[in-house]
Amino acid sequence: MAIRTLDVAAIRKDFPIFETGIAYLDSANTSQRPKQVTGAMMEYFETYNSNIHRAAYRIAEEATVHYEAAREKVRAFINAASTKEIVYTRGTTEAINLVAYSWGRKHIKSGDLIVLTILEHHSNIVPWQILAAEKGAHIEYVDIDEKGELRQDQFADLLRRGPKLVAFNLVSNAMGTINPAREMVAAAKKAGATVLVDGAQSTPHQPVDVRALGCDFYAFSGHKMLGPTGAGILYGRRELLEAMDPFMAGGDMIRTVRIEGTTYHDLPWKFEAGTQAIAEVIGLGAAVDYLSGLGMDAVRAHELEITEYAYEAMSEVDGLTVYGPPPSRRAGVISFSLDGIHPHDLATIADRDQVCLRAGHHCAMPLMTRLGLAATARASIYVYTLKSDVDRLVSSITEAQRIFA
Amino acid sequence: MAIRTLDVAAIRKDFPIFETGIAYLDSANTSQRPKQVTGAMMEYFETYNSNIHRAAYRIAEEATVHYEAAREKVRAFINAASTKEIVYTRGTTEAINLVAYSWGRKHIKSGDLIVLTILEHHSNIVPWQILAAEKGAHIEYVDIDEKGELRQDQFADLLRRGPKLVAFNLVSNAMGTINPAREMVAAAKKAGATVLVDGAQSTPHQPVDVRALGCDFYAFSGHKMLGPTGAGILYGRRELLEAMDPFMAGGDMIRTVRIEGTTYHDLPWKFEAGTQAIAEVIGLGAAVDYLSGLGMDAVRAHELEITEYAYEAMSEVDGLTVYGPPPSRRAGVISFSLDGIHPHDLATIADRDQVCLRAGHHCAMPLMTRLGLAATARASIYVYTLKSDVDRLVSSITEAQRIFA
Amino acid sequence: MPELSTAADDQFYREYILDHFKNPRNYGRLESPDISHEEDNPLCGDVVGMDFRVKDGVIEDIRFHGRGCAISQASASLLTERLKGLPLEQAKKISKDDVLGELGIEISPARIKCALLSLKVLKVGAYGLADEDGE
Amino acid sequence: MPELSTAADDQFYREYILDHFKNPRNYGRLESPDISHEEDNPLCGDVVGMDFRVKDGVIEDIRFHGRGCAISQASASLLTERLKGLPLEQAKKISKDDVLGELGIEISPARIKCALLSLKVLKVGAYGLADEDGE
Ligand SMILES: Cc1ncc(COP(=O)(O)O)c(C=O)c1O
Ligand SMILES: Cc1ncc(COP(=O)(O)O)c(C=O)c1O
Repeated sequence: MAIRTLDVAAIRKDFPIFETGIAYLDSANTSQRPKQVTGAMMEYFETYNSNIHRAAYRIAEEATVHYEAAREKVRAFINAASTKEIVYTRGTTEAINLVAYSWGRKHIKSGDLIVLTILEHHSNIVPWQILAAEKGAHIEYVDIDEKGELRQDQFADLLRRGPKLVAFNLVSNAMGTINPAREMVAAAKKAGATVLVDGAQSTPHQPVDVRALGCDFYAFSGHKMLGPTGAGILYGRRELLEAMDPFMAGGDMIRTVRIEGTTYHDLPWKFEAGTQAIAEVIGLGAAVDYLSGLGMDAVRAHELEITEYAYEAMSEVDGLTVYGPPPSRRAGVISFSLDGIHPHDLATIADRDQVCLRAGHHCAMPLMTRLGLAATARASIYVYTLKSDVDRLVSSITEAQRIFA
Repeated sequence: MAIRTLDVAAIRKDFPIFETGIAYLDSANTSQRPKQVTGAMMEYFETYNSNIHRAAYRIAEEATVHYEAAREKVRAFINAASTKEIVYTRGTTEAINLVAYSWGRKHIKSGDLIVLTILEHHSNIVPWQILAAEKGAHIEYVDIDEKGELRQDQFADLLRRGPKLVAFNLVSNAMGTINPAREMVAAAKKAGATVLVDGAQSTPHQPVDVRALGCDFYAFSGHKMLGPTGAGILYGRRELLEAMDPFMAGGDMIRTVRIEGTTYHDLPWKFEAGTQAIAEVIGLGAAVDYLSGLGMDAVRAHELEITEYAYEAMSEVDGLTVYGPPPSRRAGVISFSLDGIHPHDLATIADRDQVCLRAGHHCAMPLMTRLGLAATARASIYVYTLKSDVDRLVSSITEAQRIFA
Repeated sequence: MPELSTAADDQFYREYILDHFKNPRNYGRLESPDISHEEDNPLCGDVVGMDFRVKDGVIEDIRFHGRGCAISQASASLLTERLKGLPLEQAKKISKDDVLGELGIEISPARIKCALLSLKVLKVGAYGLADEDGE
Repeated sequence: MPELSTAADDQFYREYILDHFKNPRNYGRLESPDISHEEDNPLCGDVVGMDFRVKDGVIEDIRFHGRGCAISQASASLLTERLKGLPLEQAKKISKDDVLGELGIEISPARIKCALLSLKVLKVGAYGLADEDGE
């Protein structure tokens, strides 16, 4: 099957923000959102705004239908077996915390081993640190090699010690490294571990098939994949979710509440307490439609093209160091530093040219410590990124070098 | 100071949904949202869409400024001492669960007493049931009298037993009862209890002053007060919040993350892990502006007028029973039943006339059990409610009685 | 707005549904039934129970009891009419669509559980099939 | 869009800020200082430390060291120039506005912490005032 190519000019027309003239190179942080997404939210607000699941009139049924339709869209998008396995959360962070509380508190015991990697985002570290401290478990981190790729030899060694949980990201937000997730999940499962994959940076940018991946949990955020803020997903294999206690409790996640005690609702609603982010979930559904319409293979192909272009252009800049693997093994994330120029100063200078660049530790302080850096600059791309956005970045870099010469 | 009166005709022009012709009588469930709120969200999406706190370019600073400005608006709206005491959550349910996890897990011990009331929403029952079961604490429920008001004699008795926690709603969503919260908080504090007030139904409908109220925690939802779904508030007194551990962990709530351990951010960000519901928080800020513009005294006065009108009109219907106290001591919520007609059938018939009515247990099953009911019908009102909406309800009721005669 | 099946049509409370609600057929209890089972829908409080007398694999007699909305009770009454005299083997084949079809009205998503409660009583009670997906 | 103070003005990297960054004044360490204190800004990794020699209540000598962005380092260099020879009592009165004013450029909210890091070192180090609200 031939991979379609993205019509980026047409895509950009769907994003009114580009009329402001920005070169937006911070999509790994949060993406922009097309009219189709905000339009779906506005349609809800203006024509069938109401609460779901609880009401007996037409617009509330309509809201419920749209809310649950989005779940089916997400299920299909990541090829989960059932919508019962798709739990709405605020984002990746809440999804991982849900697992840490509801699965972790039950299964992690004193002396247990949790295996993470040095590439993780804080959201896939701190919940486990807290859990480990509470339970007396301990954590080991798989290191990276000089190319910024996980040391599989070390991972294999750690698996031999029989970890209870293995958690890692499919794509690193700080370096863009695409990890060999399928092999890693298979090895971890074989070693008897429960496996959580942080899909915050993979789901927006490449085809994802959770069943092929074989993991137990998979977490991601809507706001990084053209959806609005406030809605994300925890995928969990049904047996595991069934056996877990609820995370939060309140309206909608119960079957019966009595003074004597309470029984819980079926999956997935058991994990959705209180009024949910209804408009945002509907917006996420529209984002999934939008991405499916483009085709995730085409999305990946476009990003690879821009990444290669950027990688090459930046390699030619004197005094510029790019971290991490070559374009073919990285997502559309380029972390770099400039000799003698602090990333914050670079970002400020780029900002003068309306180039939106991230500077900092990218919520990956252990990785920064490992690299001996306090911060890097990071350019990250998406479906709407043009080669000329990269050109603008390069000229901001040149300008910064002129100023700091 | 003379209380302004609401110009309801002008207000309704701000709510495009009313062009559909609905009589929306389910605002206690979720409110409608004015153009000012959705407009603020769209402005974010279309002109400065970006992540907060972490970025070094102009639109991200703008997003941060708006996000934090909403916090100040909320602080002023409920008269909290500091924005450090205003924590963003998804809504009331998450706010209460946050307290149950972060405060409750630390302070509730075996044998402790938790006092709730039979008027509570499931969101203010089930988190405590789970906590009590985990810790070996127990729960007592303050009963209601025949008028649907809390039995203060019984509350006083329970306070004598030295409860660790007292939690109750200022206004009941199921019956509309306005509880004498200030007196109850004072008595509970005097008895040494920590006090949580569920403000989901009070904050949208009357002036609220958390410092005058004197409670330790106060929770509410944006979506019930003209704000979007996905954003709500936990107010907590600073000393208590300072002493609490984080609830969720991840990006943005940390100061430093090291393999050896992690230090947390200052209040309120310690409790805001991961990418927040940025657009929704900005929308909530706009909702607070809108309500402040109307004046909460005027809002209450309007609702009282409509409630009195409805109460009178419905009292004249044969075979109709209204539950709860008279209009002066209730918020704009009327729970009722009709002889021989199930609330669901009534709601379905009302729906044919585009009258949006709630039917069910209103997430207050213990109260329903106490009243010996499986369900009631409920009409609830807000700033945009017209007397003619009430008239339409009454004629739907008459129609239902004709059909079921 | 997408088209939804909706309750907002004039056919909803058709005469014969109201008739089954007001004058339920086979209402009451059987003495020492062969099978007796009750289910409820906690969300709206509907309750339906059925008593069966079975002989040679045939439902010889049946009664239902319960309380709740017109849809749940009329649907139970209609179902008992169909079941009486039916071999259990054939009763097993009654589907959701059969029940909804017999009601002859569009049932909105929120009311589907009401309409199918009696079928659940039959499935779980009469031949122990947990209706695993709820509706 | 509301008006924000913004970094996006041409004055941002003024010559003398760049000069202080590239040729920091009073850079280095003092031997056996009377006061020595270091602070960092974990979010961006900026570090500033200062050594003070104090005699009769006057800052007789001062050195700073550190690493980080131009704003944080230039601001530290500028501050040492002002502090040298100043009575401690007067140093106490130096305010945020003084420091920002001396930089002479509009500092965007995200960079305020960089600009004020050296002031924090002074406050916490030289007279133990925890800058309680951070910023
Ligand atoms: C009194 C009361 N408490 C709590 C809640 C729960 O609020 P939410 O569903 O927004 O979390 C509600 C509303 O449903 C309520 O009315
Ligand atoms: C790899 C990774 N994991 C987790 C997160 C946290 O996602 P969120 O902030 O949406 O919860 C992010 C993004 O910030 C990320 O890049």
